[in-house]
Amino acid sequence: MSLVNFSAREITCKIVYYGPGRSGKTTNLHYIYGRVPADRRGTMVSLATQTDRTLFFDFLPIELGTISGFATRFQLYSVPGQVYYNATRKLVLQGADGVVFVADSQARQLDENIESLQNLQANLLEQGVDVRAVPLVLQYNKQDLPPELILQQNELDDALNFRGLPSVPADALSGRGVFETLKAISALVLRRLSQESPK
Amino acid sequence: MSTMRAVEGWTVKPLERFVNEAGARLTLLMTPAGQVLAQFGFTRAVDVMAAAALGAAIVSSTAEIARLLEEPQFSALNHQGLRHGIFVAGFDSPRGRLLALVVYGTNSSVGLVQLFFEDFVRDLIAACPVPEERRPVLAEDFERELNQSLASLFRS
Amino acid sequence: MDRGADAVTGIRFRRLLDQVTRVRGVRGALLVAGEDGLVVAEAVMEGVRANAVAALTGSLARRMRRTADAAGIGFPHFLHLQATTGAICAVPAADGTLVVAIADAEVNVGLLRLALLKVAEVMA
Amino acid sequence: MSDDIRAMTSELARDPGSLVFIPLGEALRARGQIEAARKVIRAGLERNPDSTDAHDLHARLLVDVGDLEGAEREWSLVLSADARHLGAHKGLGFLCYRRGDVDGALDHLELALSVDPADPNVLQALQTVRGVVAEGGRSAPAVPARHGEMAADTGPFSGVEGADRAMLLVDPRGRVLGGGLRNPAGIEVAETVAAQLAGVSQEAERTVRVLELGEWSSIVAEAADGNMFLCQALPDTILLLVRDRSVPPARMQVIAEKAAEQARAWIAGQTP
Repeated sequence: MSLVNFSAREITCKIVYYGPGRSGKTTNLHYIYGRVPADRRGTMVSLATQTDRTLFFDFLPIELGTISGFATRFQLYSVPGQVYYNATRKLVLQGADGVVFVADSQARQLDENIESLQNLQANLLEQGVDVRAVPLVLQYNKQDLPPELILQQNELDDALNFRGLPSVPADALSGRGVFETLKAISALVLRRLSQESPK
Repeated sequence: MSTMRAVEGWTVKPLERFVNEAGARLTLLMTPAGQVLAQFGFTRAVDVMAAAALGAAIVSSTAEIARLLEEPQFSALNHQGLRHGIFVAGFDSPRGRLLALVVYGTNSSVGLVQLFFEDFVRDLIAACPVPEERRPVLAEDFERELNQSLASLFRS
Repeated sequence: MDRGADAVTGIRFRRLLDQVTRVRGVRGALLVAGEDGLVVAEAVMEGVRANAVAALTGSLARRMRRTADAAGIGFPHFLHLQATTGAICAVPAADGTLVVAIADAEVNVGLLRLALLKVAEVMA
Repeated sequence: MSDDIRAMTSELARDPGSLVFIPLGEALRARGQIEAARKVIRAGLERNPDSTDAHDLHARLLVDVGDLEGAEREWSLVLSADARHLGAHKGLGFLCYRRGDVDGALDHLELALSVDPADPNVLQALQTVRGVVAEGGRSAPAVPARHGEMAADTGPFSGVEGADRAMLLVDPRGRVLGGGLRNPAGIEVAETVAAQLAGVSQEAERTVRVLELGEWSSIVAEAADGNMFLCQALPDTILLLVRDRSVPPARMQVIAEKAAEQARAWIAGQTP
């Protein structure tokens, strides 16, 4: 749940990057960390295994700027993608104001994407949250790979995006689509704050 | 010259009293999702957020261990270092569950922190206002400003 | 975990503390983990907050140790805080524990001191 | 102690380039042999000009002899090599405070605290400076020019046994009001002990308040090499008495009561 301080006019929102293992969630955060001026981002915290895979979460706070007179701050988290880390995924998901689902565009990863999306729904439901009520953006990462290996945006939309959510083709390593994804999720999350009594 | 900062004003007095009595170096009051309500002792806002994220993670992971062990939720945790101790605890309030992360040095002790933490929780519960209905925060036309902010953030 | 051994240790501590509570005017006696300010064992009257006595006395003892160190008079082996309606006495025992007593203001400090030192000696 | 000094001196003689000159200088300074310490440090610095700890010690020795500008140069040099040098920040904080630059003092002390959050001297100094700020006083505070200068004034206790070496009157912020205190080796320790006493008084107040024991009247500590007796001469003024173990605490209480009475009269006389 976003934290709004009316007297200091500040908003803090929690955004979680979700998706299967090695789909590029941490890469999104690293790219943002590298591009955002130092005075507008905090320490990047990574709880990773020896092989650099996310163990618990990666965390990056950024200062978005002033919106409608509110200093707006986003806390970006990424969860571990591997199936067996579901317990920690659930913990990181607690209180999320928005979710970016980072899908791996490779055709052979389609089942993992679907499984992870279902896992997102299940974990939210377990916390009493309907996935339809949470701002969600899909990012189709690794679109830079050879066309014969990947699915195109329309194909991925058909397979994963039956609710017509915003979706962004991306190549997080080079940064393509990272900004658009953040922009899309920011707009969705903040739009809720501009509407009446969101629950 | 105060290093105290509260997002929600009702937390200030209880927090002031607690840090004075317990001799805490740093204290963070936050939600289980890691959103900070008040802090004392941190000099950079960003370090606060990293500490809050990690503090919330400690609490939620031990809660999960408790669940696996079929134990009731742990009420507090203490890590004792050579020069600093870290005390993390959760409690229920009219605002829902809240967490506190306390860092103390050699001029305090886990006993003192625990002792005054009980008072801190009592003071907070007494001071906590009944949560209001959430109301719209941002103007309808916030998106132009959002685009500008994001553009300047990415220098694009 | 050997619960039987724990119980025996608990009884032993309790017996030791009883030697202190026998002194007239003593409201409670405790073994305190000095650095942490936590109760290890206690024998206190109703209404005495053992955790508060432990935390506060542990802290005061640490502070007095630093002061004595700064003054160059070595490690304190007896501490006595006198207040208008009560008194606290503490003696360090083995392994950083403190034997602590909380008492009425008029307690015989000489007797209490001896009782505390005796318990500390047995523990060592 | 002298054995240590002897051992370090011979080690330095064997290896003149050794860094043992720093602990040797510290040991000599602790014994009050300031000139000998300066000599050792100057010689050591010629061979080890990059040692920040040696420059830090040199700066403290310069403060000891009243060369504050020289000390400031030394500590600035240390910071240019190591921006997070604890000793240099403590030293410069002290110098800023002396000349009334409270903001500068706060900057250095807070940086010092970030290097070692557990340093009791830094904590005490910060408390003192913040106290000055809270009182709105940004002008030059009254601080002793040198260690022990204030403590040499035995005003409140004239005529009381041990007034200049075993008795202290301290304000709630840990500043010496009168008396003097030397450790068994004869070294002046008034200011260090006074800084600790402010904390003791706060501890005692907190203890009696939480445990509902009324007002605290005295604290006795019996230690291996002496006894300590502490009481409140006035509501906000602590009196400390230190005696060797032959003086029982009960007798110390009698002496303290007499001294407290004199201190009260002395303080009343100081108030315009």
